[in-house]
Amino acid sequence: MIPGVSITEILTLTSILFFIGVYGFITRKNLVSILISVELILNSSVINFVVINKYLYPEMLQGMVYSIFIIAVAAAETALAVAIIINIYRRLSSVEVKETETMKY
Amino acid sequence: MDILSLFVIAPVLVIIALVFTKDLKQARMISMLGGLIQLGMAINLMFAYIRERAVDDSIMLFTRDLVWFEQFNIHYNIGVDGISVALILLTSIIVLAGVFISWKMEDLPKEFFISLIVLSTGVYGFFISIDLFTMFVFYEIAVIPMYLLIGIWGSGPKEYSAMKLTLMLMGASAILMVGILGIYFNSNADGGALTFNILEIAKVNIPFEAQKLFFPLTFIGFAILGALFPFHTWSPDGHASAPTAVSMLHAGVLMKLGGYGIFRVAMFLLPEGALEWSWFFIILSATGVIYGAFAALRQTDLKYINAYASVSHLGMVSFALLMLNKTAWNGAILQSLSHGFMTALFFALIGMIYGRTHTRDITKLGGLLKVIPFISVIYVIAGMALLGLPGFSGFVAEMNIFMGAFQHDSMFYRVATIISISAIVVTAVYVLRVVGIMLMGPVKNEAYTKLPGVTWYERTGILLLLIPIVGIGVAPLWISNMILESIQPFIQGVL
Amino acid sequence: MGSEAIIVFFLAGVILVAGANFLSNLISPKSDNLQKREPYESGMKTIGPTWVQFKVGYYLFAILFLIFDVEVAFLVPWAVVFADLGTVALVEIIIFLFILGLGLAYAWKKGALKWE
Amino acid sequence: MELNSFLLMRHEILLLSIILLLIIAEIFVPENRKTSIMHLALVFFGIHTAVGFFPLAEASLFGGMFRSNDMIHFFKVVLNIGVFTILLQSAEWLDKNVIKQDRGSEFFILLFASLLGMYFMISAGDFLMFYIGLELSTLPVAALAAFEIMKRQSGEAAVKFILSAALASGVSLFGITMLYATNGSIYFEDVISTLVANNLTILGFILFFAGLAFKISLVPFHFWTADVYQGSPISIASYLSVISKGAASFILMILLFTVLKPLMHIWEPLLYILALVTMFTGNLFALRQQNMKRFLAYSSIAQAGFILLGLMTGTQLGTATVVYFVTIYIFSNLAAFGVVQAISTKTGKENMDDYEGLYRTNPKLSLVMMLALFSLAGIPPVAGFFGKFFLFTAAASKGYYLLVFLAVVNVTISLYYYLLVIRAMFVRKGEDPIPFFRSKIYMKLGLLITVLGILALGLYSPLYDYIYDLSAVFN
Amino acid sequence: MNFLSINEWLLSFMPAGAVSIAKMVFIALIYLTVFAVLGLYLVLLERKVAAWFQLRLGPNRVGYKGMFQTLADALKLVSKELTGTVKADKFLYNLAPYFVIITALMALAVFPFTKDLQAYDINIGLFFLIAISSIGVIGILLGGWSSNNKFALIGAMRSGVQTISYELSVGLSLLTMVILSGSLQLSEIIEVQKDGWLIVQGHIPAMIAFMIYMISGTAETNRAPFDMVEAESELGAGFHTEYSGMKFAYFFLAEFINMFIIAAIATTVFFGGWLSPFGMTESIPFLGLFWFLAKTFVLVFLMMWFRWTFPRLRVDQLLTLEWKYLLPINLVNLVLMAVIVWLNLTIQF
Repeated sequence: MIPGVSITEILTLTSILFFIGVYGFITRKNLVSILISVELILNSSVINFVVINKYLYPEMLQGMVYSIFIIAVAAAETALAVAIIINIYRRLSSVEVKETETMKY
Repeated sequence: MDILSLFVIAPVLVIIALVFTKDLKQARMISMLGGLIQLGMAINLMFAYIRERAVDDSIMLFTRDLVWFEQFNIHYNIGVDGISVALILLTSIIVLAGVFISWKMEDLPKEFFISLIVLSTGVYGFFISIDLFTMFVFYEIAVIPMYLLIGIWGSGPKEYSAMKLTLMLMGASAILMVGILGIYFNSNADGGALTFNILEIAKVNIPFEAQKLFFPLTFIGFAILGALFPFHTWSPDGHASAPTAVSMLHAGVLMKLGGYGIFRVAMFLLPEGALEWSWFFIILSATGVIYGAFAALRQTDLKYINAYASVSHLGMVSFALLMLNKTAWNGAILQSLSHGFMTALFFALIGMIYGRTHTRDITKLGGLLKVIPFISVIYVIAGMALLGLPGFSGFVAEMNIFMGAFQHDSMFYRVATIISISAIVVTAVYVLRVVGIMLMGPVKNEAYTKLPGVTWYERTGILLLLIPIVGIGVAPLWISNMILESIQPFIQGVL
Repeated sequence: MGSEAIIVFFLAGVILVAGANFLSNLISPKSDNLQKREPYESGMKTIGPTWVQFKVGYYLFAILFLIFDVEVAFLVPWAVVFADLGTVALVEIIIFLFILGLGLAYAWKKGALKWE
Repeated sequence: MELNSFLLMRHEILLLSIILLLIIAEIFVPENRKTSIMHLALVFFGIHTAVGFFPLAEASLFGGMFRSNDMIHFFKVVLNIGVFTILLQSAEWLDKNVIKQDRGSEFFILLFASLLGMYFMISAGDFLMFYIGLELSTLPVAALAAFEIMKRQSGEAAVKFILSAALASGVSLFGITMLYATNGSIYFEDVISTLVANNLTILGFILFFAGLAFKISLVPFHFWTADVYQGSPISIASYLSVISKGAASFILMILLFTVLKPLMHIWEPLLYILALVTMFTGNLFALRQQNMKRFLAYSSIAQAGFILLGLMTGTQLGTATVVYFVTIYIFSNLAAFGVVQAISTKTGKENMDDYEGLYRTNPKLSLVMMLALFSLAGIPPVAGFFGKFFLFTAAASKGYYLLVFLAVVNVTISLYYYLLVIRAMFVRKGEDPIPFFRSKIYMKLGLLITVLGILALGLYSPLYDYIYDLSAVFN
Repeated sequence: MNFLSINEWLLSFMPAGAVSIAKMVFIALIYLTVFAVLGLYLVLLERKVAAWFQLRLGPNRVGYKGMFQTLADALKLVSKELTGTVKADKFLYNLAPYFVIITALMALAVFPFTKDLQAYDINIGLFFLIAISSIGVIGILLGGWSSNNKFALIGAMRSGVQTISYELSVGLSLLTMVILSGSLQLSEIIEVQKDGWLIVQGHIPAMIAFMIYMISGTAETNRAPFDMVEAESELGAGFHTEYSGMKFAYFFLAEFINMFIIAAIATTVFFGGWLSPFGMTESIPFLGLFWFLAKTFVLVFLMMWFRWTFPRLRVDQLLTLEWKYLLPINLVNLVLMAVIVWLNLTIQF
């Protein structure tokens, strides 16, 4: 618990982080940027879990445990996504979204 | 083994046998055997029914009740009354005739006969069901082979027609399904369990609000199949594109499902709704009757003429049903039967003419009486029946309908009746027009002078259809009595 | 001193670098010469783009690292409390490490660890 | 903890052992014997499926994190059969393309890992297990979608899938944090007792719902579906459309009917709207598809809309009908994908035009396809009709007649495009029809299973009654 | 060191808020000065050690035996011109030094140099150290990439792959010891060692862990023999090719501080930190500091020893060493340690 910082402030921060992530996901044109946006979303959830646990329900560690698992999953997700993006880059020499639009409707 | 389930099992066995056939010869032999067996079964059923009816006065006879989906209280519940028996007989005759007419089906014969028999299975099942769910199942089973039958073996814009027909009929079943579910969920209005059983539901006083809501759905759902006026457009296209046997089966049997369903489900289960809505549907039906007749007048394609005639005649069926009295209902059922035989006969004849001349355009034909006298003569007879000359089945039916309709003494009913009756005149005009142009006069095309004669299987098919027409016309009472008896419980429910 | 120490040291680092940069800017000589600002390539002019494409192998190891490092993150809490948990924890971690090791062996077999 | 209780996780442990065995096999089997791994995997999984039929006790493990009951067990068996069928259907493709590149065992490992994720997801007793299961079931599929690395579309499909999956799960996770904030626990048992509707929980629920909506590809989250199906290998497309969607619907149903029941006044109208939008969008987009995979993708979106009809009831009837429908849907769609797979493996053709005249050259395949499509469309007497009818009954039981009506209108629309395929196969003769070919025994077996499923599930009513009895658990 | 008295003294003439700020500034200044000087003298030490190994004198002109040599070098670096390439990504180019310096300093914050001389006794100390040390690599990657120079880029990538690879082993070998200590808090880890240093308590697995730790620690700081990052024969100066003057000095300084940190961690975790081997630590205040520094410098010397003993590895050898040897051994070692703790086979006095 950080003295002088209330839960509201942290939750506001995470909400902002979350929406930056969503905004980035929608507006970014580069696959890697999109991936980073997704990571922002996941991290906002991680912070949320930790903070909620620490401030509201300190008697159990559920939020903490959850956050570790989120980190693990996020890592796996990133690893896979990066691998796929590299594969695309090697074939197309580009990681722009517009290059990956051969299929429509 | 109960004799009703046989009507479902026998066709399935025939289908299984057909799967193993190699060529046209085997396929048609098996189909013919199957058709004959079914005809035999139908006749047997009729006599058995008459015998049984003498000792048993419950609404449905030969009932059999097997639980199917216990949770929904869905049963495989079958039984027949006089109306069903008559219609089953109609079906079996037309199916057999259809097999004969399709004797020379070259392209994918096995599949053709399988589809045809699947269709007939659906129809039989529909007529013997007294459970709404099974009824609905068989309804759809009957509709869907039409797509393949028209699509594969049809002619002209067959893909379009097949699609239109299937979609409109499935759309109808969509509406119908909502209606059925509505009935189902109101079937516990008196505190009992939910049920699909028609006889059970009929005992329940379904709330008026529900009746008002679900009657039109049920009615339209069935009426589309019966080519009710604004929803009839699938029918002419479908008939025109279908191969002969399919047109016969379709116009002769499948469209009867509509009338039967209106009678058995919409009217019987939702009588108050029927009273509430009858004015609206009477207008539609009357319009259909007169519209069909006039449309037939303008067509030059033989099949279209007949198709619009069907619209007109089936309009009369729903019109009669909406009159809500015994005489009219009797007429409606008789009209269904008679129209079934007549229109099947017509389509058979048209198929033969087309098979020989390769055109259905009456303006290109002429003087056929000289070249193919047998077909032409039968055509004239069928035409006479169609316009309701005494001595043929059409007369009996229409007589009953208009007698019944005139029993209502309000202005509205009178006007509607008169409009509908006037269609008979138009009918006469278009029948005679066709006869005049196509059969009489000089032979227009040199190529038509030497046309092949009628083969034995064609003769058999035609005779199969002609006999009942004359039979009902000459001696209507025995069948009429059978129907009237069966109508009795229904009319009590409605009024 | 509590958690603010982290912030203090962070700021100290910033000040150190910024301050030294500032100092250096004050006293260092300045001369503008375009050639001096060319990328260094052993004295020759650079050939082609200088942001070259590098081997994909680097990514492969990055991905491998990512996976294993996260597994280590799971081991940390386990290691701390292991002494109190006893047999079950031992069995479970052996299973965990077995699967992890199997993954490593698989990567090895598949040639992911080969630098070519 | 007793070792006995681990038997509750029999499915999971067995499957995990198979995965590990395959990895070990992959490490030690020499290069030229790799085909045997495929047979090994098939046999193992077949045994696993068979073992699944033995009944399982009803209890929970790890303080409620993992739970199992007959319904969950039943659904796992269904998933097993589905995956087994997919494996059978894809055996030929694997043999032809994948094993040569020495990636055969990867296919199985990833697929099984994903299935393992599904197990955990549907057995979840808390949000953590649920989340892990969800991710474990999603991530390997992304790798599988990129499996044909030489095809450009495969990579595109994978990247689209993983990015949108990540977004969905992230959003869902954010929703879970809100539910956690209000309830103080991630265990379903605790949440059930404490959940009340307020602004935070409602927002949390809606965000949470998004994640599953993505997996079921409900409409605002369906954009990935068609592209991913088209780009991925067919077996993966069918896995996504069948197993993945089925499991997600199942867990969504469990969650809605138990944990989130207090929010029913929120999710009921929500599902109402989503069902409509999903059905119409799926159907209308399906109308214009030429590629069979895209076509089936949109059709599966539409089917998801139908599933919602049952989901929104929140009754035992709803549970039973949803499970029943999903089971039928699994078999029907597998049959359709199986035929596409068979044809594509032999000829590489995937377009609807290519199917013209198929009946005249390959009657059996086209009959299977017809059955599958009829089942999807809901034509009696095949199972799909019963599934749909009962779903509609469930919806009508709550008085949603208008919804049912619109749904049935959708059935009609869907029938149109299903008939387009049937038209191509049966009605048209085609200028260059696919020549006659024989499929391998695995493929035949795979199709046979689906056909049996399609026919038996509908006509043989005790199956439905069985499901209905099981579904009492969730209400 | 006890902060209490200083606290009272400061409170006598300024408000409470200012006191804490002043205290922080004070502490930071001390650390900065000490470690800047320490860094300079480590450089000198390195050169002297190199000279000894090569039987030469090393720096001996500036001051007594060259005592002020590196100071002079530092002054030279400060007064050098700061150049940068034209096409460099200016922002990242300037940002990179901050990363390396800040992470090095932040890592120092958690060490217990003696019983009370610890800026922040964080309860996840070891974890914090591992985490912070992995941020440093970002600075290197940024510097290498933003320079817009082929050598720098490749150097940075090599550094990246090397650092992250060996970080695994660093983390795992430390974790092995955590099983023994049962805590991540550095002060507690030292407390545990009152019954004997962990390397003794854990005997065989601890030895293995220590060896792995020293190898991978050396590699993580990119020092020889793992210094192909700056393999001058192929890559110029590696990732800092384009850095000159003061900006280069940061990397240089950071490298030596990192070396110190690696040695300090080893001291804390394996060799009892500030605990005296003879058990007199409590009585004399600054004896702990002496012992800590003494142990640390021995280890620093060890790392310098490596540099002049082993030839440089190729990149593939380097990765092979980590992934195919150290990592599997480490995993097995972890289990071994767990078994030893489970069976209570630890040696305690």
